[in-house]
Order: sequence, then structure tokens, then C-alpha cells
Amino acid sequence: MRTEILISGFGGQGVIRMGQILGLCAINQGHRVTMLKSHGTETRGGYVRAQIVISPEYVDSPVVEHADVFVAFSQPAYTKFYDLCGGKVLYDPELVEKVRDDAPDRHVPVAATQLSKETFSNQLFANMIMLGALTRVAALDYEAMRKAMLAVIPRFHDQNLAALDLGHTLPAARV
Amino acid sequence: MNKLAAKYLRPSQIPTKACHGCGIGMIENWLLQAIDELGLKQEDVIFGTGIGCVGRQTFATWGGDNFGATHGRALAVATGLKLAQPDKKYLIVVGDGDAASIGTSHLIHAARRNLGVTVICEDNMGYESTGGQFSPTTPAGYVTNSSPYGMVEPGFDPCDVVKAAGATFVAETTATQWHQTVKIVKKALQNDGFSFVHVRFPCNENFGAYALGTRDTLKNLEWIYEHTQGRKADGSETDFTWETGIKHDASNSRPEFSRLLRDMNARVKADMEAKRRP
Amino acid sequence: MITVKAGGLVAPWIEWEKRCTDGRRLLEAGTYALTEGAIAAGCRVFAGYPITPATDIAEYMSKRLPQVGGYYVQCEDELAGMHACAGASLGGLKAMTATSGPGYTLMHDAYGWSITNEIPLVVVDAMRVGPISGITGAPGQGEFYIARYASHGGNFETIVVSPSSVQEAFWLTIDAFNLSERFRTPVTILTDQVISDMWEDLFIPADYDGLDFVRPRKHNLMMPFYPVGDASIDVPPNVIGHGTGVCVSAYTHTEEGYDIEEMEAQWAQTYRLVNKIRHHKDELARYETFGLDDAEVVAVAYGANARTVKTGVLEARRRGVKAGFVRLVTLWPFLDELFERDCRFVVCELNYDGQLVREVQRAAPHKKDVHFMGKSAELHTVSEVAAGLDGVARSNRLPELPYIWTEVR
Amino acid sequence: MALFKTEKKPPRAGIAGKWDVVIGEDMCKACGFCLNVCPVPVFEYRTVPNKLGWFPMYVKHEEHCIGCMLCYQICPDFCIDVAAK
Repeated sequence: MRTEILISGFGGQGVIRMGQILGLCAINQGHRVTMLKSHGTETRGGYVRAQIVISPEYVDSPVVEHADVFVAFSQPAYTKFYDLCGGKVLYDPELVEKVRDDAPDRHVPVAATQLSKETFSNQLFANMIMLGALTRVAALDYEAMRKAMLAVIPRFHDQNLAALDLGHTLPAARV
Repeated sequence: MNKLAAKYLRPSQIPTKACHGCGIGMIENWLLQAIDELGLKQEDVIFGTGIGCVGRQTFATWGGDNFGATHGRALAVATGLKLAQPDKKYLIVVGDGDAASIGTSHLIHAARRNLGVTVICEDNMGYESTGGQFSPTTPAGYVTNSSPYGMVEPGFDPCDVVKAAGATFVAETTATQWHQTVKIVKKALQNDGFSFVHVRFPCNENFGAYALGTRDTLKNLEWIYEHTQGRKADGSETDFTWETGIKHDASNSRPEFSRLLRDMNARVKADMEAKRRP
Repeated sequence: MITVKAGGLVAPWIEWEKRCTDGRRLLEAGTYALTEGAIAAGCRVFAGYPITPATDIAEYMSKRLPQVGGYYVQCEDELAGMHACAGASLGGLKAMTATSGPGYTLMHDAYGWSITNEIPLVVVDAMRVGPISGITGAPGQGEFYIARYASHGGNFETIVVSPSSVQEAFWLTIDAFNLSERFRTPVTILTDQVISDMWEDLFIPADYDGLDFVRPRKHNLMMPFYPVGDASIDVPPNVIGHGTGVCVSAYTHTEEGYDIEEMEAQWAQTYRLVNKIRHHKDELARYETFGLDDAEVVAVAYGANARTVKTGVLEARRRGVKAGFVRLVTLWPFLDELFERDCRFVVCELNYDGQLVREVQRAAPHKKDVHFMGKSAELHTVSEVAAGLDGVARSNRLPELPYIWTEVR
Repeated sequence: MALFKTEKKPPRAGIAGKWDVVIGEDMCKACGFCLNVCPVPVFEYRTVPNKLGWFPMYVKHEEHCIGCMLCYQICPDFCIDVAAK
């Protein structure tokens, strides 16, 4: 079964890191993975998009055309890629203010930036909160995700684990 | 044939294709003397050339290993070769086109890295193999095939450029200073780093014919001689004088490029082994 | 001549994969795979100039080479980069450089020099969309012909290969080094921004020293240095530094390497440069096919683009179109045999001018049956490919699709 | 002071005559440097061309050579060798 995940936002939010952890987690569980990343010229700011495809077989097309899960970290990203998504849309209400009202059951608000600021006095951990929520929404193996995260992130393991846990236990993510 | 040519050169490749009275052969003869006096053997020296008169006429004359790079790239090739064969002496014989024009960036960066090669820039003050156009070392005002109204561009001195770039040995001579050239090339070869020797020599067929108005080999070499001395045969001053001699000698004062890389590799390897041990 | 097999991948690494059981599975980028492939193949010199999207190869190399006793040189420009690689290869070390289109054209000076002096080395060209600098972060396939005619003057054949996955990039780099050693010639790995930047699961063998399929470096220490007038391969390359009197130069050369201006010498040298590759074309064929047995319409692609095209072919088959698929891994010498069949072709490539399609038109029996689906800066989508195959199968015409270019003249 | 000597002086007795002067006439391109740099009358042009098409130099009066080596140093075509007898 081919699973497509699309994550998009601004540069510096940790979009690529999220994809990397997600991908490594799938590889550790014996899946095949591709991750296309596209970004603007600048290192910080600009747009970033990660297209992740997970499959038990070799992934032919790495392009996400019908995302099973779409994570929107910015309003432009949400507007641009909404039509590519056929499944759940996780979005950060602080960054995506206007959402479509035609499919409320597909939308999962995750206040990652706000929670990160409140809990860690730093918005850097928003991506891990979002990843925790994503793990729950997509019904992925939480333990494997924790291990992959520890393998990928070099520092601040305690905060990152706490953030992942925070996202994973969010009421909004329980579906 | 002279004894050194018999000892070091390829009999099938000499006489070279050089025009009569061309200074390229003289300078190569002096290089052989320097090599011989240092006791180097054929296999100790790798001979690199570029394109143009100097490249064409000297390529494959050396009896040991030769490379004739594309125009201006002899130093770029030498950069890679030096990594693979660090213990050899490199004689990179290039013209003013190679060194001062098309390949200047390689020259500058080889000097910056202190690449362990000796560059002999044989300068005939123009692009003579293509018919005598001006080069960055053509003296101002002189007529060439592409400066029919006189050279209007200011020239530049490659010695200053490589010195500023960090060369550890820089010298200039002309084709009438045999003893000095041999001595300088010997010193250059003893420097484990970047050495640059700028040698001016006459071209009879183009520079001589157009800039100096004669194809007479004697008059053209005499012209070089006068501008080396600063004085004409009749005692009057020349329009300019080349300052010859050693211009900068910091031989063996900083590590050679390939050595730097090998030292780094040794450090990395030691660190890795230290980490592997519990 | 090459006999086209019924389907699947034809490449030496199918066998290699079976031999390598021990190793690690990683999530890594194509640039990483290209670097590790080179290290595994014994590459010990990298000289180049950073350029998106090949910069990461330079960065990985600067980290990895000192660990294995190799040398990383960041040159002043691409001209110097490839010349330094050629110099290192002449000195007896395997060398590689990596660049993108703007740097690749600068390297042609050294490329021709390496071809004429039969110097083995590997060049990675990570194509991005052009012309000139284009968009640094978008894929293109505009160097198909440039890679073939990678030097001026003609009278040579080149070897160009193209991976379409991160794993394949790893194996193909080893393969490219082997080919460059066998054929005494530079080999281009024509990859693109997608494969370079894409992260994918990658198997890396545990121990490179035991890889028996890596061709070791051998040296020719015998005069004459060039078997001119002869098309033999597996002749070890010349090496400078052993006092054997090697001559390499940019000129037409005799078998001793001396420059010469005689037509007979020119004919003998170019006979070798052309035929050492042409006469051994069957050893260079790497490609993937499926569905050719009953195909009425065949999609043709290479590189990253081939992945969405393949999915598109599968989708078309699901819709009942008798579609087949050809993915070229070896781009040059061009595998004409794959296209000598009576069916329609849809050539998908990432440019609007049409490059691969012209070769297919030349090789296919009927030019009017070859169709072009060009797209610029972005991979074809699966639905575009499926719609295109469907249209060609029905009416021998491509449907009009947004952003798809169909004109080749 | 000129590089080339227009007037040749016969050598002083005692220093001359101790040298072997050899010239590879088939390699000579007749630039005339040796003839003109030499302070004594040793060289002379041949009247028959060599295989390169030049009228080469030959050693006419080896007995005059004083071993100054100027011809050896200046010859651009590696033709000349001078050695003590």
C-alpha cells in the first residue's frame, strides 16, 4: 500500500527534518521510502515542501499527487496544495488562518507553534509536536517514531521527546 | 648534439619545430644544466607544457614523463598530478599566453596553495604561434598584428601577480642571461613549493618582424640584451629596462600543498583510530 | 549486437546486489549515494567547484576522502577541477568531479583532453533546468546531447549513463568507474536535480574492501602507450610518474604519444577513439523495460523522470491501454536496438526542445509514430503520462495538456 | 656593450687549442648565434644545405677555441658541445 505524505511551510520550520524522521522510521520498519524536497533559494524563509512516499515495494513515482496526509505550516502552502490532498489535513491554526469549510472532518488543527512557545518558551519544537500528532493521525508506530527521531536529531533529546509526546497525546489528533 | 640533450631529451623529438633563432631551445638547454647540476634523473622530473609556441616546441622533448595540457591548464593538471605523485619535481614550461592570460587563475591559485611545482614562464611578448598578436606582457606602444597602431592596453608583470598570490620563489631573467638563469632555476627546483621563473626571449618571425621591424635573429636577441642591460650598444638608454634577478625568495618557508593535504589525512586517520579505541 | 530481453532491468548491479548481503539501510540523498559509490569504487581524488545541485557531493567528498586517504581539492573553477582530476588519474589515482550544467560546459576543455589521452575518470552532471543558470532547484534534462558531444572536434564516442534512483546512483557510480577503467575514457553520470536532492532508502554494503566487482586500478607501463588503429578495451591506462616516458597532450598523437600532423596518424587515432566504444556497445547496454511483448505504445524516459513515467505506464495498462516502458540507463552510445520495433513511442523528457526524442525518431522504423511529451522544470505527472499514452494508442495523437510541449521539428 | 662580437680576434697562444668543439650540423637551423657570440674565429657557414634546408654552421677552426662556452650556452637547438680535450 502506497502512502503519500505532503508537508509544506516556510524554510526553517523543520519541515525537512520531519520528513527525514518519518522516512527513517519507515525504513527501519522495512519499507521503501522516497522524499522529494523543494525549497526556495534562501536558507531561511521562503517556501519548503517535502513529498514523502512510503511503500512496501520500490516507489516508482516519488511525486505526491494524492496525499493521504497533508501537513500545512503556512497559509500559502495550504492554499497551494490543498487540492493535492485526498485525506487528512493537519494545520497549525496560528499560521493557517483561513481554512476551507467544505470538509471539516478532514481538518485537524494542531496548535503546534503556540504549544511549543507555551511549553518550551521556544517555537523550535513545533515540528516535533506536529510529528507526534501526525503519528497518531496516520496510525504509525509511535515507538519506532521515537527511535527514528533520536537517531536523526543530534541535540535536545529531552525536549524533542517531550514535544513528540505532547503532539501524540493531543485531543485533536485522536481520531 | 650536446651531452645534456643526449642524456635527458628524446632524440626523436629534437631538433624541435621551433623557428630558427627562437629562444625556447636555449632556455630548455639551461633547464637541463640546472637539472644536471642538481643530480636529478630523467624519472625524477615531470615535464608539463601548455599550448602555443612554448607548449608545442617543448612538448615531448623531455625524455621522462610529459604532459601537454590544453591552453593554460598545465597548472590545473599539475595540481591533480602532484597529489598522486608528490615526490617528483615538476617543471611546468608555459608561455605568456598560458601563464599571464588564459591560465592566470590557475597560476594565481597554484601560488596561493604553494603547489610544489616550478613554473618557467617563457615569454616572447605576444601570441606568436597564431601569427603575432599582443599579449598582456607586450610592452606598451609596440606594434603587433593585433595592435597595428601600437599596444594601447597596459601590460602587467606576472612576477608581481604570483608574488602577491603567495609564491615562495619568484625570479625574472632573459634569454641572454644564461649563468643567472641556470642558477635561478636550480634554486627554484630546490624550493619545495611554488616557484615562478619569468624568462623573456625573442621571437624573430612575429614580434621581431612587426614590433622591432626585423627578422634578423641577431638584432632581435641583441634587442633583448639591450633591454636587459638598460643600455644600447651605442651607449644610449633603452626605452625601458627589465628588472631581472630573484624578486622574492621565501623558499621552503611554508608547507607545500600536497603535504598539507597528506598531513591533514594523517590527522583525520589518527582521530578516527583514537575514537575507535574504547 | 544487443538482444533486448523480455523485461526487467539489464545491468550488472543486479548481480552485485545478490553478492552484498551485509550492510546498512539508510535514508540518504542521491548526492550521498554518488559519493559513497565513488568511495566504494576506489575514488581517491575529487577536484571540483561547488554548484547546486551537485554541491553536496563536494561537501560529502571533503568529509569522506581524508578518512580513506584521499584528496579533496576545491578548485578555482570547473576548468581546473576536471583538469586536476585528469592529472590525478594520470598519476594513478581514481578521480571524480561533480557539477551541474553551467560547470559541465566549462569542463569540456578537460573532457576532450581526457578523451584523446584515454584518461579514465568519472564526471557527475546533476542537470537543472536551463538555459544557462535557469532555476537552481528544478530538474531539467537539457544535457543529453551536450554529454554526447562533450568536446569539440568530433571524432570520438562517449559513455553516458543515468540513474533513476538513489540506490541505482550508488551502483551506477561503481559501474561508471569500472567502465572508465575498462574503456580508458571519461564517463559521465548524467543525473538530475531530483535524483541528487531526493532522499530515498539506500542500502550500503558493510565493507567496500571486499567488493570483488570493483575493478582495481592497473597501470600501463609499456611503450607504446596508445594502441592506435585498434579498438581493443581492457588496456590499462597510462600513468605518469614511473619514468616510462609517457606523453599526453591535446594534439593528434602517435602510438608513443608524440604530437604529429599527418593524416594517417589522425585516422589511426580516431579509429580507436570511436571504435573502442562502438565495437563494444553490447557491453555498455544498461536499460529497463517492461510490457514490450504486447505493447502498442511504448513510453520512453530516463533519469528521475522515468519514475513517474513508469507509474503512468502502469496506470495506462490499468485503463486497458497496451502500454510498454523503456528506461534508458546507458544514454550514449545510444541503444538503437531498443527502438527497432513496430509500435508507437511516447518520449517523455524534461525539456521543451526535444533531445532524446530525436534519437528515438532516428532509431525507430517510422518517424511519425514517435511522439514528444516535453515538460520543463517539473516531473511529468502520472495522469499526464497515462493520458498521453491513451491518446497515442487510440489515435496516434497526443491530447492537448497544459504545460506539455509536443512539437519537435 | 654589444652581445655579439663583430670583430674576431685571434686567440692568445696558450689558452687555445685545448678544446673539442662538436656541432650537430643536421640539427642546425643557422641562426648564427654561435658564429657571432664567439670571440674568436671558430665557426663558419657551410655552402651546402642540411636536411632541414638550412646552411648549417660547421667548426672550421677548432684550434682557435678558448673554451668560453658561449656558443654552447646560446645554441637554441642543442647542436653544440664543447669539452676539454
